[in-house]
Amino acid sequence: MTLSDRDATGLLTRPESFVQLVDETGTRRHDAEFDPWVADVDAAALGRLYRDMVIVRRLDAEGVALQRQGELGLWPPLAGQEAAQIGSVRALRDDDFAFTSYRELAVAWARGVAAEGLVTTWRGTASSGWDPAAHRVAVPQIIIGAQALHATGYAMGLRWDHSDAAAIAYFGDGATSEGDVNEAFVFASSFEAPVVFFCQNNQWAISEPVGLQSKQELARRADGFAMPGIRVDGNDVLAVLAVTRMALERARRGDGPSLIEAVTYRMGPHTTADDPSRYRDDAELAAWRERDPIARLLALLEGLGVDVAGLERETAEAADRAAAELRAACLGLVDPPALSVFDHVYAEPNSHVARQREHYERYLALFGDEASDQNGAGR
Amino acid sequence: MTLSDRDATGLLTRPESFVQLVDETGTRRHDAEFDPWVADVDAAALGRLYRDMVIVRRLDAEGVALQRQGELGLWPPLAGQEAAQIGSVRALRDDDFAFTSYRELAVAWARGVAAEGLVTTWRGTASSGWDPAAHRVAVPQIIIGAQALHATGYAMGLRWDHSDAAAIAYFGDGATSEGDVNEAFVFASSFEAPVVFFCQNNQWAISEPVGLQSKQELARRADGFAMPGIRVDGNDVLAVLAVTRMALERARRGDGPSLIEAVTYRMGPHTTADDPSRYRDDAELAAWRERDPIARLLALLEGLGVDVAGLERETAEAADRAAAELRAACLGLVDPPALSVFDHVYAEPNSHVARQREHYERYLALFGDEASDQNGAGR
Amino acid sequence: MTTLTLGKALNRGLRNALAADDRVVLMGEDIGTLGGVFRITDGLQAEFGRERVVDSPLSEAGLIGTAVGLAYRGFRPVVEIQFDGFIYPGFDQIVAQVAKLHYRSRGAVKVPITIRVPFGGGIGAAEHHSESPEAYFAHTAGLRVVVCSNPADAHVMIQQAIASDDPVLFFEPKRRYHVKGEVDEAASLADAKPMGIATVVAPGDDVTLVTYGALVQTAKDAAVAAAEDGVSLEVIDLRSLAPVDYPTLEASLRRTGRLVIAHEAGQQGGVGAEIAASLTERCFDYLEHAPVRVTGHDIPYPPAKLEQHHLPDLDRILDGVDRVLGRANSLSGVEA
Amino acid sequence: MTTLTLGKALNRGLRNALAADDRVVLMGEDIGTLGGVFRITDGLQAEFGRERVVDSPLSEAGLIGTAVGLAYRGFRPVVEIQFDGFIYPGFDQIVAQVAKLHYRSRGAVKVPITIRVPFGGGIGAAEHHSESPEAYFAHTAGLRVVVCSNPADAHVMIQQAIASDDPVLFFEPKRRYHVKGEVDEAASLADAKPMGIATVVAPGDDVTLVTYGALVQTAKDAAVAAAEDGVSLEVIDLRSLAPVDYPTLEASLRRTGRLVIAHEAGQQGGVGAEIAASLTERCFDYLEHAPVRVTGHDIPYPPAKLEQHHLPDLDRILDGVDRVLGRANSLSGVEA
Ligand SMILES: Cc1ncc(C[n+]2csc(CCOP(=O)(O)OP(=O)(O)O)c2C)c(N)n1
Ligand SMILES: Cc1ncc(C[n+]2csc(CCOP(=O)(O)OP(=O)(O)O)c2C)c(N)n1
Ligand SMILES: [Mg+2]
Ligand SMILES: [Mg+2]
Repeated sequence: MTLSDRDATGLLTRPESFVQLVDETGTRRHDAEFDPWVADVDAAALGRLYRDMVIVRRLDAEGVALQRQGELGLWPPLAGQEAAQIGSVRALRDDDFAFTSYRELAVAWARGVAAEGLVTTWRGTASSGWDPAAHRVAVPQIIIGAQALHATGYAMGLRWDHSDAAAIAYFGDGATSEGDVNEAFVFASSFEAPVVFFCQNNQWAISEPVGLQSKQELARRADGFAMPGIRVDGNDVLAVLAVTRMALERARRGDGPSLIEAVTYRMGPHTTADDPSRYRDDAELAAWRERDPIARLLALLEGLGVDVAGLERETAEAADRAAAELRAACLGLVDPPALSVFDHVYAEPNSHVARQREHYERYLALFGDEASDQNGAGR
Repeated sequence: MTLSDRDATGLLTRPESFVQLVDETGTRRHDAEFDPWVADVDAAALGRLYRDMVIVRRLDAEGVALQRQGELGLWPPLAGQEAAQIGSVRALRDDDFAFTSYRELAVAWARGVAAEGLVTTWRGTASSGWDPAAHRVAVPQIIIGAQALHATGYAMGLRWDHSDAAAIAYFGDGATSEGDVNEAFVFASSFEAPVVFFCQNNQWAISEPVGLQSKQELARRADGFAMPGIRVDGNDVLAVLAVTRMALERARRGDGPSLIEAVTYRMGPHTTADDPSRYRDDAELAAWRERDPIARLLALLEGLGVDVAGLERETAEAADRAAAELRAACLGLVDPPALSVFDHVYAEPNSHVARQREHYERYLALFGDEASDQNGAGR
Repeated sequence: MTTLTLGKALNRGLRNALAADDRVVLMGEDIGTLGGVFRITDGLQAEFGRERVVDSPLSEAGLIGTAVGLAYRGFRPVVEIQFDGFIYPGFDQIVAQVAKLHYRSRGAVKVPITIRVPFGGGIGAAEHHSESPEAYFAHTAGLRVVVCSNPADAHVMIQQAIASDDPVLFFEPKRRYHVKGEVDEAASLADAKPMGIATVVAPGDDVTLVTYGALVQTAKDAAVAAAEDGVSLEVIDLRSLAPVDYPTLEASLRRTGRLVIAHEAGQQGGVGAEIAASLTERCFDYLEHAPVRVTGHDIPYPPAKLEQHHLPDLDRILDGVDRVLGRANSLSGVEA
Repeated sequence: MTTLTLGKALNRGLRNALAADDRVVLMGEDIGTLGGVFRITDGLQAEFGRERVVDSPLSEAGLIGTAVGLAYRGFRPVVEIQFDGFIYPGFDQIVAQVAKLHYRSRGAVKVPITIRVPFGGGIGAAEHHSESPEAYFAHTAGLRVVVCSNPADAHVMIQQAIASDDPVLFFEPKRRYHVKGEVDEAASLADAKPMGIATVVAPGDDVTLVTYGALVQTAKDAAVAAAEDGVSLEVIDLRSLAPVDYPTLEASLRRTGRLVIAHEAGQQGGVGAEIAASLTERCFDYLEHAPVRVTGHDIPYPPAKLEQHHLPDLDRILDGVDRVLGRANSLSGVEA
């Protein structure tokens, strides 16, 4: 694999081609176009973004630990992508709706999903952790790219409802190769759907470098679908906030979809089942550590005269509390009753499921008491 | 439907944004970039292109007539798209391979497919009319866009074989909305496959105007996939020849895929089963008649001092002969034997098919002699 | 009562559904201005507007995937797949999303999507235009699969499918779009027979003949022909393929002891296999003969000139009846 | 003889196929540098290069569609689908193209494509990672469908599938990738048992127990358990689901008169339905009891903590045996 394959988007060589408001050293870079979008973001607000990122990083680490300890079946770490996720989710209004993949822990958390809901799927007690309507976050998607169409359909509905809310679809660099994502671009563009396509280009799709998916910057994919495509430093939370706000505003105005490519990096393995040492080297990881989204924001805050030592301490405590809560929620999850396996296959009564359920109930009864509290939560 | 929906690609308002070497009046427009690609095309060669187009138009009309007379089940007319198809197919080398949709009569004809092969599918005697290997034209594709991936795979194979042949994929404007076509762009770009994507934007996908599929010129779709995208006057056979040669040459050089958008018009119905008066008006058709690809070439030839009256007469005779041949071949097609329904389901012997075949043979035997010559051509 | 074609009955049913609930939206290729290639949605865009009857870009995954998003937003999308053979690009969205979302979300997200599929052969069409893909969906937990066979059912069942909170694959026997029948347009939906219940369309005592879609008429013709021959066929129109109305089938089979199942789809793993297996399980002691299946062959749909050698027709169904009765038939003398 | 895991046996089989025919190419997501998420292709890219073992962009339709184009060019592509639940985006290319091209081209275009699918549950995975989609393909004319269950078969069958001029869906029981067995790596392919033939893996007289994939081991365990109970099970590993080796099954069933079929996939329209129906047709007079199916429920694959309540296991298979023997069982006292 040559360098150009690995880095076809040219990130390392052309940092200037993306929106950046805070550089790697934590220095604020002024930008006439994007500064206005974050004019309200003062030191206190930056502090809150910092806090968000630290907490989700800590939650993520706890998820990894829980998996390593056998308490979770799997965990897909977000480490490295905190700014991309927090910057974008914090740009949303409460009535906007997010459609995510499996990696957007920060999105679910920021939308108020309880600790328990963040782990159920990975503990295997349920295939979803929350009510989508309550948090305006869809059930996370494992089929790569499928949610881009769901977000688009939802946004078409918003438009037909004359709502000024928007939808946002999160997906990865790998997902841009799936037909579904490209079809989502087509539908969104045709129907001027108020949807923001938020692509976290974390450089890898499991073992495949982004250069295998595209020899072109992913943001440029938008042009051919008559959408604006914006490339942003995904490790700069302020820049991500700015571009996402801009794209959302465009959606609310009725001007249709946008594509954001947040250039970031997955610092950990694809999931806890993955071994990245098989396909990428330490030097790459080290280079990206230099661009750490959290360290950079802390440096900015320090430059603004904030008491960063105090902030760090206080935030670390909050993060530890959140992690402890996550652990407690995880360990407190009870296995679902056997017969709940038949719950919710259909919304309406179904003779076939009812019969299989009844049969299985009789079968369990053969084993006596074991089966006693095996009833599910209803149909 | 507003005008901008119907004509989102802006053709009527921005003719200058595409490659044109012969304008609507038959005047040669010089173009420093593209002229060299057709420097060898003298009056005699132009005459041959004219002849090709007249013959395929005549064949097409005969197909429509045969359908109207109940001899064919269906016919998808190409009228209006002769320059797009002839210009591109005549750019191919013999060892290039074409993957078409259902509408590319001219491609099959130009690659030497016999009259019979052009009608079998529409008469319903077989699902294909020729041996793809013999003509280097794949079995025409009905599933919209699927062939774009086949062409790409074939081209990947060409590259792995170190061949300097190329593949060409024909599809319509509507097809650009299918996932398959976009995925073909991804694969072709990633593997630098020697494939030319030839999109005939004939303004309509059945009743749907191109503006419903895309608010952007289709050629621009290429940019996001790191391919050149060229928009050409699809009714200018010389321009089509030039851009296709250029794209093929690029493919042969190992520089990878290109996308050509040939802006043209389907003058007839989608198929003989369609009634375009339900969705488009006469004025539009009339405007496009002004851009007729054949009339324009004849005017150019006249300008070059060619004896066009003689050419017309001679060509018309050739076309009539071809049409008569088509008709004779069509009427001469015999219905396949009943048991051939089981032929070629598998390449290797298959116990299940053998059993069903045997059973059906016995069943037919119940009816006596009728079933006598019902044997298929072998497994 | 009005006399309507099956196609027109669907049109009126869709119109009622659009009028009854403003969350109902129709989506598909060419369904708006053109009214669909079969004109099933004729006039509906003009009446309900471009945001209720939506011409979509040419993409089946796109159609189904955006319908899922619309369901999240509380809509009841009705998607038209132009022809049976074009449903496969949408297969992933149907099987991995539409079918599973209610389960996956523990009931939080309802998926009241109706997917209309003109299906089946016998119209002399080109490839991919005559398929019978229903078994794929009947094998997919989370989907309901129904098939209408006549104008009256079409009119009611399409409204029931749209009103259902479950996703429904709604198969329409395209070669019978033009066949007329009586439809009671004024009848209330509330009183209508549920779409999950089968109909005994011709009573009989000797053989239970089960089918659905276009073959229901052929089966009725077979009953007439068999009667002349002294054999009494009970013809059952399944209507629902998932779930199957076994009580109705069992009641018949326990009387007749002989079962013939007919469908256009191939035999291997077709809907007939499930019904034969299930009814054998449920009625083994009543069976006088193994259930007989009369189906399309296990071949890709053949070119038009051969389709009469693929599709079950009157004679092939009667041969099946002969087989299940142990009378002289195409397999006589062959080891079963 | 070498002792290999099932996964490693596949790896060696693939290696042989690559070495034997330079038109064989492996394609898939993460199969190159990483060697596949299950490491089945481990080391093969290093050995055969990036044009023989190809990491593809993330698109299943793309993978299968380009494989069709490669088949046109005379290649023999072997496509890895990363997990069962990810095959559906490629469904259209499989069903409408791969399955039909040989027929459509009247034999002019061979489609020797092998599609490898790690399948089945029991590994505690997240959604879409434990599916059993084999019935969809067994219902699709033009495809062959095979399933390996042990290292020796895996080694031979993958080579046979690749050598076949027909498209083959090759299912690999992922939860048995790590199970070891003896493999004769030196054995010639020419002498090997054809992949279309089933194997009697445990002889017996009372009940014929048919299954495939991961459940073959469970069925063998059931035979041992039943034997302790005085019941003799004949266990048959189907190996091929399309076509099914009926002669082997019939020979067994005519002796035992009792059939149990087990699979992880749901019951409705599963492979078991076809086998039950076909064997009832072929062996009706020999049957002492209706064939019994022991299958996954007709539900979307449940979350990991519930999968033991979905998958057939030893006890559920033994309950099925009790049912077919008319002994006390889970349905005793219930109207069948
Ligand atoms: C349709 C489908 N194919 C394959 C997979 C297996 N898979 C899971 S994650 C992944 C890589 C995704 O990469 P990307 O889109 O960049 O997202 P990231 O994991 O980097 O966040 C793959 C191939 C899947 N989940 N769905
Ligand atoms: C997957 C699929 N969906 C739908 C159709 C039905 N259909 C046949 S032609 C057509 C329009 C195609 O338009 P375009 O791609 O512009 O090609 P044109 O017919 O104009 O040449 C449609 C929708 C199909 N053949 N395949
Ligand atoms: Mg990624
Ligand atoms: Mg078109």
